[in-house]
Amino acid sequence: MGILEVKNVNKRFGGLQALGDVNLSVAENTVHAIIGPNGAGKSTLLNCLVGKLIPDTGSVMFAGQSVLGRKPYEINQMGISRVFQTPEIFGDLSVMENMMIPLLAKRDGSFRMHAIESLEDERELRAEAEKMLDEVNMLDKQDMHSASMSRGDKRRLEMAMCLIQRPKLLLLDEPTAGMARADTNNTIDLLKEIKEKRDITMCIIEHDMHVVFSLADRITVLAQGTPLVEDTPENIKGHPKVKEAYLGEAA
Amino acid sequence: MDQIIVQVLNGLDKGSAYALIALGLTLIFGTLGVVNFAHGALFMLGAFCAVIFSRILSLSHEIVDETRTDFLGNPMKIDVPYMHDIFGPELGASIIDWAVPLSILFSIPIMVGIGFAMERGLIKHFYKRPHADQILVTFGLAIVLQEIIKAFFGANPIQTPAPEAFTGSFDFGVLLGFDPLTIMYPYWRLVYFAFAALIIGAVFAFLQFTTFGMVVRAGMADRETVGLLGIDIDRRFTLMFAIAACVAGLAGVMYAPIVAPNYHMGMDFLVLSFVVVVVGGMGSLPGAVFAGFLLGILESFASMPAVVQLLPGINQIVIYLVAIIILLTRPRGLMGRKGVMEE
Amino acid sequence: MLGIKGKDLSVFILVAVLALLAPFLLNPFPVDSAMAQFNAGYPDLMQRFVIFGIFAIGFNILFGLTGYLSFGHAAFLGVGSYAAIWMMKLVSLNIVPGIIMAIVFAGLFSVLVGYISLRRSGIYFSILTLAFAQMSYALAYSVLTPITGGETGLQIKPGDTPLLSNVAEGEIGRANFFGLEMSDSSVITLGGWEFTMNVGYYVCAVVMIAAFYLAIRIFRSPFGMMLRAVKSNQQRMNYTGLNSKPYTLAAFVISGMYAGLAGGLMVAMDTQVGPERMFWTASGEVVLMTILGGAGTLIGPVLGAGFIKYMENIVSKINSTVLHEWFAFLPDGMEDFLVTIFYPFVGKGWHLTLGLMFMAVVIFLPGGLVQGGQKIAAMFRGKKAAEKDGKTANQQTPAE
Amino acid sequence: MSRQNLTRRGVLKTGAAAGAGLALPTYLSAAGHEGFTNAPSGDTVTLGFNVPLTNAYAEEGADELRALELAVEHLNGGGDGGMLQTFSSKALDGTGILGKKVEYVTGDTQTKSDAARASARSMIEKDGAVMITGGSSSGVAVAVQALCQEAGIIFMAGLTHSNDTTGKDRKANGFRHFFNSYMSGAALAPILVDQYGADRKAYHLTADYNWGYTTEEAMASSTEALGWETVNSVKTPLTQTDFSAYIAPVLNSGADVLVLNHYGGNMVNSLTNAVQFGLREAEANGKKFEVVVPLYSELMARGAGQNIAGILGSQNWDWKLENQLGARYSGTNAFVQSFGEKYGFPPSQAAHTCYVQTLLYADAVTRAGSFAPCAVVEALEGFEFDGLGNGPTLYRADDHQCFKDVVVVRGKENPENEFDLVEIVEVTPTEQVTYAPDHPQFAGGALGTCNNGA
Repeated sequence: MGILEVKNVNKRFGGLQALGDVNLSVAENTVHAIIGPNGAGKSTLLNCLVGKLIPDTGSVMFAGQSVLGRKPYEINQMGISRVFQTPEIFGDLSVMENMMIPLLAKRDGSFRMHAIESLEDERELRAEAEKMLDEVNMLDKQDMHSASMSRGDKRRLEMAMCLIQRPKLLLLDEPTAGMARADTNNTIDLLKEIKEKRDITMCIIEHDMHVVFSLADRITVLAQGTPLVEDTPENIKGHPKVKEAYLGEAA
Repeated sequence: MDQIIVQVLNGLDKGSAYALIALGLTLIFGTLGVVNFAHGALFMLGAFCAVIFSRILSLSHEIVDETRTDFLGNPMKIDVPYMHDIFGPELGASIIDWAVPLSILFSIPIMVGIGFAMERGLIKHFYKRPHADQILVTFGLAIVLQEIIKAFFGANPIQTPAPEAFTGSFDFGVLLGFDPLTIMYPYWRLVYFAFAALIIGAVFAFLQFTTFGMVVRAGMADRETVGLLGIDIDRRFTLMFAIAACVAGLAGVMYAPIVAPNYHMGMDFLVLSFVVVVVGGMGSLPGAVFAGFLLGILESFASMPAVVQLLPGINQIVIYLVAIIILLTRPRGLMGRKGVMEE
Repeated sequence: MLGIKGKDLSVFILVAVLALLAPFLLNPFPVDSAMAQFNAGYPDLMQRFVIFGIFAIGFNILFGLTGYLSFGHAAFLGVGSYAAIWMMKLVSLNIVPGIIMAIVFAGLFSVLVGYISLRRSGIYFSILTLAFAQMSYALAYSVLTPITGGETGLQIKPGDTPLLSNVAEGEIGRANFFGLEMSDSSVITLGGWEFTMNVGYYVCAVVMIAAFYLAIRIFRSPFGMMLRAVKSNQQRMNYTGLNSKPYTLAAFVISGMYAGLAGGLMVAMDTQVGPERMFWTASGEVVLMTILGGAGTLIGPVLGAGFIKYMENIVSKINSTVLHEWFAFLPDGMEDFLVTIFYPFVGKGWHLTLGLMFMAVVIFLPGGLVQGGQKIAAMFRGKKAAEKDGKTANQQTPAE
Repeated sequence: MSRQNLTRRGVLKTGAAAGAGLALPTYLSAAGHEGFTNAPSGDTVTLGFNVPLTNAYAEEGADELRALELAVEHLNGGGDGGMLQTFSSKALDGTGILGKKVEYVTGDTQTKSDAARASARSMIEKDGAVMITGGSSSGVAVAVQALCQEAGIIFMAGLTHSNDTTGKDRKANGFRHFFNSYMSGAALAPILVDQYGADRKAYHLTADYNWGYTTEEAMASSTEALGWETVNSVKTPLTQTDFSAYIAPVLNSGADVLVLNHYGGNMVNSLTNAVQFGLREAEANGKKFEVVVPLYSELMARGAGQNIAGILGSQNWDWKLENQLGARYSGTNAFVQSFGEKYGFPPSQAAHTCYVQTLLYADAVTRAGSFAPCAVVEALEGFEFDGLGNGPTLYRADDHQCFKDVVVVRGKENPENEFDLVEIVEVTPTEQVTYAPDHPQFAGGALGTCNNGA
């Protein structure tokens, strides 16, 4: 039984069948990649996992609990964090503040009126944030205005923000999209390092096969809203159905 | 039944004014992304174009009539318009009589000029600035414009009557088979409705069937991409602003005979036109027009004696109440596009 | 000190000192000099400065932090005012219960309005709040006349005998703070100068200092940071496990209560309420105050409030006679010339000056008076410092 | 010049409070001991002219201010003296008030009660005004009157027509020279019956605020007493500019008279709309349809232009009174002359009432020999005077309302210029418009006691 169990999920947008009978099982402490050509339903699936979309039928269970009908913040509180295709950070805030917010969310829950306490007094959280920033090599940037950083730094900050919540499951939506090769490699290294250091399950949606094959323990191939194959990276390489799906797209 | 028809007519009439103002406002919102609090002032300036033009036409010279005296006992001075001298008393008088329709011609270049000057001189520097700054600067401009008008024309309303030919009412009921004199509707209000329909149609046709309009519509949808195509979108947007100013101005010109213009008439319409635009949905031209007519008609119905007696005060709040209901049931107004002015 | 430090502490001390010394600072000109026209150190205006300061500080907690632009905040001020005057008419002439009820009622009303309006964002939210405020105004002016007094509003009348206060027959009750009447003043005369120390003003000033202190605490609290996060990126916030709705609602209610406090104080200082306080222009005014001073800055809204109220109360009172007095030392021709030039901008032309000021501030001092002031200060720090600033700024914004 | 800003009682109490912890040094200037607010100590006295300078009534405010400046000029012995020559009381001699030169400050009411109070308070607290006058709406008048009562200042109301000002909101320190809704009704009703017949059905459109309510009540009850029937009455929002939705149903309602209980911009617009919808040419119940505007304002009539032709209404005063109806209304010409000489056009009734109020105040102070509000109140209560343009007039002690003739006017068909828009139809004598102080339309108020602020 995996930590994330997707069963018979269907989603239609008007006349378009975006997801058809998707079944997916992500085992704990693995890296599971979901690949597929454009329009295969990868993003729709992801949005169903985090509460942005509600499937028409089927079930999504996380650690034994259904996530369906829950709001994104509730799902996050269950232990799922998400990294976006373009880094979503608090641009108006400093790097340190960006780190404090997920920590507060983890500690105080989805809402708390701590209006009189001073942020200065949160020494423990600050120390924890510094540790995490150090881990992603951003400690020297903690007072920077985060909107003014490079895209690579923003990506690292976003990941740090997700990781500091110690999620059980980290969802990554094309984490290297639009990155230069060097940055991509850095990101791969960072993810590998994270995987080594802590118990975490990752679910990656990715186009870049280099990233997928460097990281994934298992791969699911989606095509036209349905899973085509699910297997280890070695077996996926050269799988005829996969080739057909991608080539079909190219044609 | 006859009362309902009358109120529908009233609603259409009010609605045409709302729709015309909202149309310009939403064009500016949609194309330039600017919150223009001076839009009401443009409407007011339009109405004053009619006032100014009729003043120009009635420019007079004095002759002294020794046989009569004024209130202080001095000989009476009588004004004779130059128009009477130039065209003779009869033609002169009828030219003056037709001042309001004639001032449409006069106001178009003026309003376009004002719009052009506003956009180039002020608004264009605020495209990248926060909405808060846009509100402050355009609100400041609106105050300045209306104070200038007040300095020249005073605070009282100034009657600007429609031509003699359009005074009186049209017996609308007879057309529909009612008894004569049951549904009477003033000619000028019918003219206003027709005029509004014409302008709205012209703006839509312009945006729909010209390449210019196509570019502008594309720009409304995605400004950056259009910019990337190497199209000089800024220049088109300047013209768009001028057109929006002109639409507001023309709405004002023709409105002058309906409600005597005064310097703060723009502020009276400003809030209402924002409500109309938002209820219609941000970035949607048909939405603005539709919402204008809808709110106009609802306001008219809510003013019916029977309705007011049933729900006292409903006539005071109907527009806002409807706005709340619509915005709660339809998140982006009637026809709003996603992501426009939602941050 | 007091849980705030550094720059915040100096700003707080500055505001406190300015507020407490206002009767002196605002009367810089001797009473009999021609410039006395510009003195603002009389109780009514000083009270208005701080009351609108409170209003704007509260508004800034919502707008400055979360970015939600409410166009109906005057409604809460009005509700607070009506609650306070009814308390004074019925319960006690002591201002404390009145002000408490003002805050409570404004709070309750803002829960209702906020809960509904916050279902939408951006301009849709603004229009919803505007709609609520306009409905409140229209109803208070007409249908609700039995409760609100309609156009003429509510005042304390000779027949009003509050439960807990003794009012002599035929006397009109006066607002007091445990026996200290709001209208009590004492005047200090120093040479040609006169300074009025008014009880009501000091009550307002102390409340304002407390309100300002609270605002600083909120700004620097985790809650305040969450509000800024709402403004910055709601999507990220939701995916970080935070529910942005209660945060924005809390901010909305807090700022509504600030407005109620301001409304209650207005009644405490001047025992009357009129429905115009809830008209959209009144809501617009607090928006303008906040933007003019600098939204999101601590002291900006207070400056903005002072600026607008000063224009309204001082510039509008300058008439042609006063102008002639000013320029009387000049030769006649010059005098008339200058009077003619200045006349359109003062007295009945004060709106014109206000409009020009709005434009000037936003054009030349983007970001409001506070940021403008900082820029000017930076200019004076010399070219070298400026270059250095520029360099660090460049470092902070590397190209992508 | 005195700028004593506080009440005597206030000072004493603060003295005690100072001991109790505020520790404020208290130095009092000599004037504080006269025993009333803002007692003038030097050789000048300051009056506060609180008029609308902005918003809808700015023109009326400007005209009031002109008249007030003229009054100051006359009180100080300048110009031709205006009504000082015709005023029945000869106490004023052109040397200011009690030998003190009259100075004035001006402020903007914005026609909002809050702004008007702020402006009035600044006049009291900063400028040391002993009397406040001006204003062009009843909401403002009631608010400022209440303030003056609290502060111990005399309030001489400007243009305010609601019954409430000297009815349920009357105050001992406040005085109204202008007439009111009841008087309009009482003056108009007989003439309406006379002109249009007793068998009429009236439809009221009423501005939805206090003044509208009292005017509607007065018009309805006065006309009903003489046989008219009120078919319907509809409230219109103050902020309304287009009245088409309210006007359109009138013609088929069974009514044959439309009463527009509107003032200012509302009146201009509703009347304009009524004319647009052809009500002036229409017939109903076999009679010619008529429109009535209970309260006329010349300035607004100018805004309504041709539309007022033939429409009946009432006025407090008109600049043609003396010329047309003789010496009973003496003072009119004197005022019109000096106003016209100075400004080039005749004064409005708003200007007239403010001018007269200022003179009446100055006269009362002179006769009382003191600026103390209670002395002024005593001098004005029950004061009978003449020669101020309205004929013999009484300032009734019970409610501080002036009783005098009411002018019924009609819009001219062919006005010769923009200042001569109405013609006088008749003058209703005082007796017909006098009512008991406890008349139901004025019930619920009490003057209270005069307040010296000390």
